[in-house]
Amino acid sequence: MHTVLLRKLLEALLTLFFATLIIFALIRLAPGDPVRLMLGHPGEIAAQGTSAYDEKVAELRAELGLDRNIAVQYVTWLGRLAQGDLGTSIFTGKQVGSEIAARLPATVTLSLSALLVQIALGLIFGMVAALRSGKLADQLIRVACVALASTPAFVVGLVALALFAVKYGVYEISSDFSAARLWLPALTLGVLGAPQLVRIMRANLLTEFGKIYVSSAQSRGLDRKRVVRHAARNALIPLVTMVALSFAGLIGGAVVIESIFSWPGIGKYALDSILVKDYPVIQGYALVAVLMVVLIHFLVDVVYSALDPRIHHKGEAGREEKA
Amino acid sequence: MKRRLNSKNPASLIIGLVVLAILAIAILGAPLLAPYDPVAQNAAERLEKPSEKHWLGTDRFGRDILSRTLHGGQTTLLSSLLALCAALAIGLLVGMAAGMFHGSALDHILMRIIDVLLAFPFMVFAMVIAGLFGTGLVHLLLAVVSVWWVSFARLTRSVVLHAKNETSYAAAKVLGASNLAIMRKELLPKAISPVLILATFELGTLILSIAALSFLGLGAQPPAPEWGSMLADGRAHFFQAPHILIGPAAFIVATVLAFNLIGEGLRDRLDPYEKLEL
Amino acid sequence: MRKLWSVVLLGLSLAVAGCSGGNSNTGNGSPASSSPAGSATQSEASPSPQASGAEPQELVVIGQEINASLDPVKPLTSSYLRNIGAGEALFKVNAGGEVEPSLAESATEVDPTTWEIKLRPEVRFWSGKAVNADAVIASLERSKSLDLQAQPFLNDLTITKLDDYTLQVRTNREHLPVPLNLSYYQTIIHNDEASHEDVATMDLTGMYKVTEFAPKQKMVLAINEDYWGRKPTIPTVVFEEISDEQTRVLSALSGRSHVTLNVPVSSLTQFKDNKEVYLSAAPAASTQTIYLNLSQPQLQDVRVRQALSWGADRDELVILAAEGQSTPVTTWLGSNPAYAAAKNAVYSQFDADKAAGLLDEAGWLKESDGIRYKDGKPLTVRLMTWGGDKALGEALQSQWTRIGVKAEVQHGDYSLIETARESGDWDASIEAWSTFGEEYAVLSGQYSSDGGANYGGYKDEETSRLLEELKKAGDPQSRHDLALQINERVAQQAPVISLFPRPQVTAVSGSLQGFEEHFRQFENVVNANLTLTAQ
Amino acid sequence: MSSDNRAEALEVKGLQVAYEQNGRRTTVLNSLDFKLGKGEILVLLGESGSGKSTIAKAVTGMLPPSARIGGGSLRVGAERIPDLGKPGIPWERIRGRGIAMLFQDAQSALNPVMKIKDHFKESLLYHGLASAEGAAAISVAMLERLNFKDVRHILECYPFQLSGGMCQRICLALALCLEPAVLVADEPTSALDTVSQKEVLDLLRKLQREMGLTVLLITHDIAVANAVGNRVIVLNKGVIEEEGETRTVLTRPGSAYTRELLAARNRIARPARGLPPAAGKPVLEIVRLSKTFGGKKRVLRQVDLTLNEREILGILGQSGCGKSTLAKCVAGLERPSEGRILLRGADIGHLKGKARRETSKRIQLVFQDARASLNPGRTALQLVQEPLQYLRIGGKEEREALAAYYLHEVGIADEALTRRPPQLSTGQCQRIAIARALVLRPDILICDEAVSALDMSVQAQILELLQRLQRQFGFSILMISHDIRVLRAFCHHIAVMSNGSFGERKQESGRLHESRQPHTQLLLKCAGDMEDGLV
Repeated sequence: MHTVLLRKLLEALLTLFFATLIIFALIRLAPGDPVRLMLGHPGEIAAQGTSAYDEKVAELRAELGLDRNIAVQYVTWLGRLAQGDLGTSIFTGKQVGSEIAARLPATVTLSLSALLVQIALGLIFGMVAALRSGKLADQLIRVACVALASTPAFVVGLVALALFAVKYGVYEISSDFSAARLWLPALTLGVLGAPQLVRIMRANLLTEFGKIYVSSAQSRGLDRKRVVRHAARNALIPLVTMVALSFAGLIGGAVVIESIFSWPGIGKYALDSILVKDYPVIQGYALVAVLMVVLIHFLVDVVYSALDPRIHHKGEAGREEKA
Repeated sequence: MKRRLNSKNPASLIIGLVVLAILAIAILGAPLLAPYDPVAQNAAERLEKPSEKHWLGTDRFGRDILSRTLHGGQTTLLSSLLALCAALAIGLLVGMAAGMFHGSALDHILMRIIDVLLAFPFMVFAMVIAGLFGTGLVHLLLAVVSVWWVSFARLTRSVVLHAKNETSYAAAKVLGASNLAIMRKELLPKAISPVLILATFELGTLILSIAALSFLGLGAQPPAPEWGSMLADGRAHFFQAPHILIGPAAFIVATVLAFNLIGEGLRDRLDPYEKLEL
Repeated sequence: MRKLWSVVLLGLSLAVAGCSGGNSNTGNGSPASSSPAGSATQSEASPSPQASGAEPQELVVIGQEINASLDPVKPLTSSYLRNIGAGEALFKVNAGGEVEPSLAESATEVDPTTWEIKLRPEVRFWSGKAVNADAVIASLERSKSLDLQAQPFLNDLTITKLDDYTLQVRTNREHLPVPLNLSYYQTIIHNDEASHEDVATMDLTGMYKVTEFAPKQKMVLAINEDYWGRKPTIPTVVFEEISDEQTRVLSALSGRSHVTLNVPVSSLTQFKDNKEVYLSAAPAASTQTIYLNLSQPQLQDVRVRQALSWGADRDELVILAAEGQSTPVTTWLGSNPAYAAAKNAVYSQFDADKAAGLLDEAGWLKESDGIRYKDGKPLTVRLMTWGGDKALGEALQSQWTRIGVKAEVQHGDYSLIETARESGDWDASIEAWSTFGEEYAVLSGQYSSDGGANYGGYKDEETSRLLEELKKAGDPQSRHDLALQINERVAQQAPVISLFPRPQVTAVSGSLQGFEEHFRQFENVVNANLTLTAQ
Repeated sequence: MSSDNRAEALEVKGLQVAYEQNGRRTTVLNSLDFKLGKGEILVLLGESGSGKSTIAKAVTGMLPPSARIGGGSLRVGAERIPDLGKPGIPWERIRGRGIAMLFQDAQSALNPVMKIKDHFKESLLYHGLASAEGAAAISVAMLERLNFKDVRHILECYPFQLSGGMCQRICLALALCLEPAVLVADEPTSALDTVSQKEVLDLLRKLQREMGLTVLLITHDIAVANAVGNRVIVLNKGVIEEEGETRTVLTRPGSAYTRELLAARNRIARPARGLPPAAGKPVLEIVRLSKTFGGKKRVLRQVDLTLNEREILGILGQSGCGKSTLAKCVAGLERPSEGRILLRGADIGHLKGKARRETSKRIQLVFQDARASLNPGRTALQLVQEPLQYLRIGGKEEREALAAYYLHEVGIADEALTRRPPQLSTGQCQRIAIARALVLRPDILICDEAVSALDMSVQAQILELLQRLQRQFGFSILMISHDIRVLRAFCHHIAVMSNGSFGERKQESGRLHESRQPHTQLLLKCAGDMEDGLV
């Protein structure tokens, strides 16, 4: 078993290396120079004569090491990364590591709770759609899923806010990260992400219904609920990968919901830093995002083999087939 | 409990095609059907609710939303379908290659690239492409395609891994088929249908991502009507004039529903043996 | 199976309610309320979440952005510290536009190039350290060296200590308004020995001390007990960043925030029937201006530039792009209250025929497709916009197209505009600079040949000569006339086209008394006589 | 279930079933009546398409949604269902305690993610036949009764860890725990190899003796009917051809159809000899061939084998003994871990790419599931041309001519040339597969269980076809099968394989009984017992 773990670790490192290399080069290709953007912010009065301005820019660029060629910058960044230092933000001057650490819990809690909502909705409506497949309930759920999947996130978010914060006043609009403020963004994000899981759950269930062990369970005189449970257990397994994918998507994609509910997560922080080309922060964020995905893939393997004995016994080959 | 085998229900395919036909007629016939010029501004009739004169109301510049939705359809659907097909093609190719040479170095590298792209903040990609190549819809589609093929590749790879265990694959190999021939004749037909179904769902998300990126300057430049940017612009007046969104949103839902119904109907039609439903 | 169905119904109703809640009554002309569609958010006396029985102890201020650091020399940080009452400068500008002493006691102009400023002996930093001449000089020196944006105000001054509580300021220009220069937020007085990185170690003089800070998220302040001036009554202030426009509006409507800055003009109707919140809409002293690139061939002919200005229907632009929350301005200084007279000088009102005439005169003849050509090439203007100016760009594009210009809008991120300026590959872009301040500094920054905001490369002897004269001008009256002349000259040469002052709307809760409207919104939001009554 | 003193355990009257596939309705059963006495094993004997499994599904309410029940009444024990066509039949009450069911593919009849013990616990607890602890005891007792050795270990296993035979016996135990009045078994042993098949059938007879078990057994295999049936019903296209005591029906058949069935079977019994093998000239030599999967599972252990020109060599072994892996290695589908495969002296074991594809001209393989090896979307003519296209042999017309010729040789009628697999019978599919394999004029044709999925009559036709083609084209055949009868009747020599190796050298098929290998003797004994009583 440990050789598999070792290989997985190596793969993870390779992915991380790929990611940091691409992001490092890519953001420098993007237009706009962070220092000029920071200094040149249209303030009160345009300074007359730009000589002082250019000196300051050059001075700051040297200070931040942005004037050295990319390769050197990359190596120094990697070197510092090895000691766990993600560098300091050009804009706030704060340690990127601590900034991300301060904001990551908010995004993870939001994504996790949204994921729970997604799974709950996915299972319930997926089950109903499969059991009533072809009937009215199935078509209704299909139309609702398609409608939800084609509705912009900000529509659902703003309507939820208008309803619960203004009309009924049960939700407080602020920028705190607190349990009292978690339920609405989590519910919104969950409802937005649910259609994907409903569709998969329905398809998997219908496939399992066609299998012989379901008829065999039926032939043992078991009632409908137990027979469905037999099929559901098998239908859940491929769902795990889907759930992992949507969780990875949440980490990146929750930006819109985070900004609407002013949820102090990493999504909003990343979006701001991307707009002002705060290189260290973008690099730190991308690193963490990729790390999360790699972690999730690892968890999927663990959960997979726990859920499906065939993989546990057949090892890697089994999982590949089930992917 | 009735066990629903993969029996054919033509209903979903027919309904899907009918809805798509109506949409196509409405959109392609936009120059004739649209009551007003989609671009002409009219300050007097700003933000009017849906009425006799303007069935879907008017936007902040007093432009008729129904006309803009019809004309916008051409740009949105054409471009997003184009982007989707490009992503589909790349996804299929990469997926098949990765699946075909499963376990080889190529497979590992492709999977690592897929992992990286999955985790990648799409925003950065879009920004870079806007910066390097400039704003506009074509460049947005470039950004979309460069990231969107990943989900298709993943799905194709898993279909190929399944297909490799089947007799038809072994038969082709024994009969002396080259890898390329096997891909074309055995793997592609099996992968097409599940990927097509996934594509129908991705269409909705794709159009919405055009809306999400318009503040970066990607997507159709004003005044061209386009569903995505109409949604984004409608956001500012969301509470004052929600009707701005209803036009484009309804058309997007109808389009995605149509493609989804067709996808489901096709799957039953195309692969009677198809067990893998996604 | 019954149980399953009940769960399903709950789920479905939740999703449906979620989707339709906001626009439930989009039916045309709902009888009950006369207000337009968005009345779903018409809130009766909605209970504000912390309707605590006792006198509410917390003033909540919501901004589009708050500072990213605590160090006053970091960009924009000092403006937020100033408006929330944490930081103070030697002088301040009151709502009427006059300069008043703040930390300083008084300022007298001894001779055309020297001023004496008397300090208040009783003023202490939060740490208790005395705010004497040495401390003030050290603070201003630190700002000058580290904060690029403080330099326009401090470069012309050399400050020396006469005695512990009097400063002598020598200016390299005659009759420089030293108090005005020392009223800007960039000249905020801070203890230069303290480290301004952390809440505990930062050291300012304001009526509120910072107790909690999360960069670009939230700042909490408490009353500074030994404040030198009149102490405020509200014990704590919470200053939060909510970057999403609609969410800010909803936070005001929900009654949670007492002061909500940067309310978007497109959401004003939502406040119409709301009795608890009133709006203070004072156009800012900064003009939405189109900067033209004079090195582009088609824009070198002044008649073309003037035609573009005549062809812009500013009244329609105010309605379409600012929801009517501003008034047209045809010259740049027009948005400054002190120069309101120049509001519609030169281009008195929208005149499409005059524009057409000018273009014909300049050789750009209209062809069948409605676009003007000159020796084969169409008259194209690519207008680059960013942030919230997309609608303004779209309206202009439509208006200019009507007079035969092939106008395109390229909306994108600010960095795209910067890169285009560096490469010179741009025609026009929209920005808004402040028109308030010392005339020479403001006008030279815009129109002198090496002005920081002179993007289009405008060089005009007449304007430069007038600027030199303004530099040496002594009394305020001659400065005022010279400024007007420059303003008119520039409007006439049209290197830029001024449109209207940027709208600026603040939502203030009815439960807050003592809020002072100020033409510089981010100036002093918090003042000593603010009081909160229970909801 | 109160036992009923009357003789019948199950009675079906007037059963009428049809299937509806996109518009077309095909009737399968037309007013069928039969009775099943208590403690009796009744065999429903018929070829595929005779409607025998439709009966099994009809009496357990497991017909697919496309089935339409025209009518028919069912009485089992005390339950009486007047009309099977009407909805709302309480199947949950009938299934399990009334009628239990065994399926053909036992391994996939058990939930892959559930342990064996949980299967027992669930059924017993649900039907209230035992408490949680009691369930464990009952399952142990039942498994021991069904000849399981270390029952504790079996209960902890998952289905995929057990062989087909074991799974079928577990399903039987599961069914018997519920003390059903009737056990309906649909082709319970056709997926098993001879040893496991015999074991299951012996068990059924033992349970009939000891517990008075009543069984309705559906099969296409005359030997199975002979081995276990008290009474036999011969079914052909939904109509009962003959019914009676097993011995009389199978030895002195009344109806012509039964006689035809028996004749077809006997044709296989008589060894029809092909060309005498050219002694001493080997075409294929396998030298010390081994194969391990995933580093742990050793499937082939140092296998040695030679195949001569024009020789038909049979490889006999139980499922899982490695015979298919050997076939795959020779055909190039798997790469051997060690050892060499010599084709006329040249090693083809480790060829890659182009070279490996060239060997396709020399070695061809025909699969067990013929239909699955053919692309459903192509016509017979197109299918046979596939290998020619893959290897770019000849032009378009030449390929078509070749294809038509070989299709004709394998006995496909002209009008079937343009039909696609879904419109062809399994037998026809196998003929096309053989034509496709021969079109390249291979030296060796490998048949991997090529006939075991076919009906008895079709089996005989295909084997005779292969013999004729072998005589006509002179290629060698490597025939892989678990069915000793087929190999003995068809091959010159037989090599017996068990867990990855051949016990001894290949032997004359006629003198197999002289083998000293215990495994071979066991196989012979099982096959022999199934035969006694038959002519």
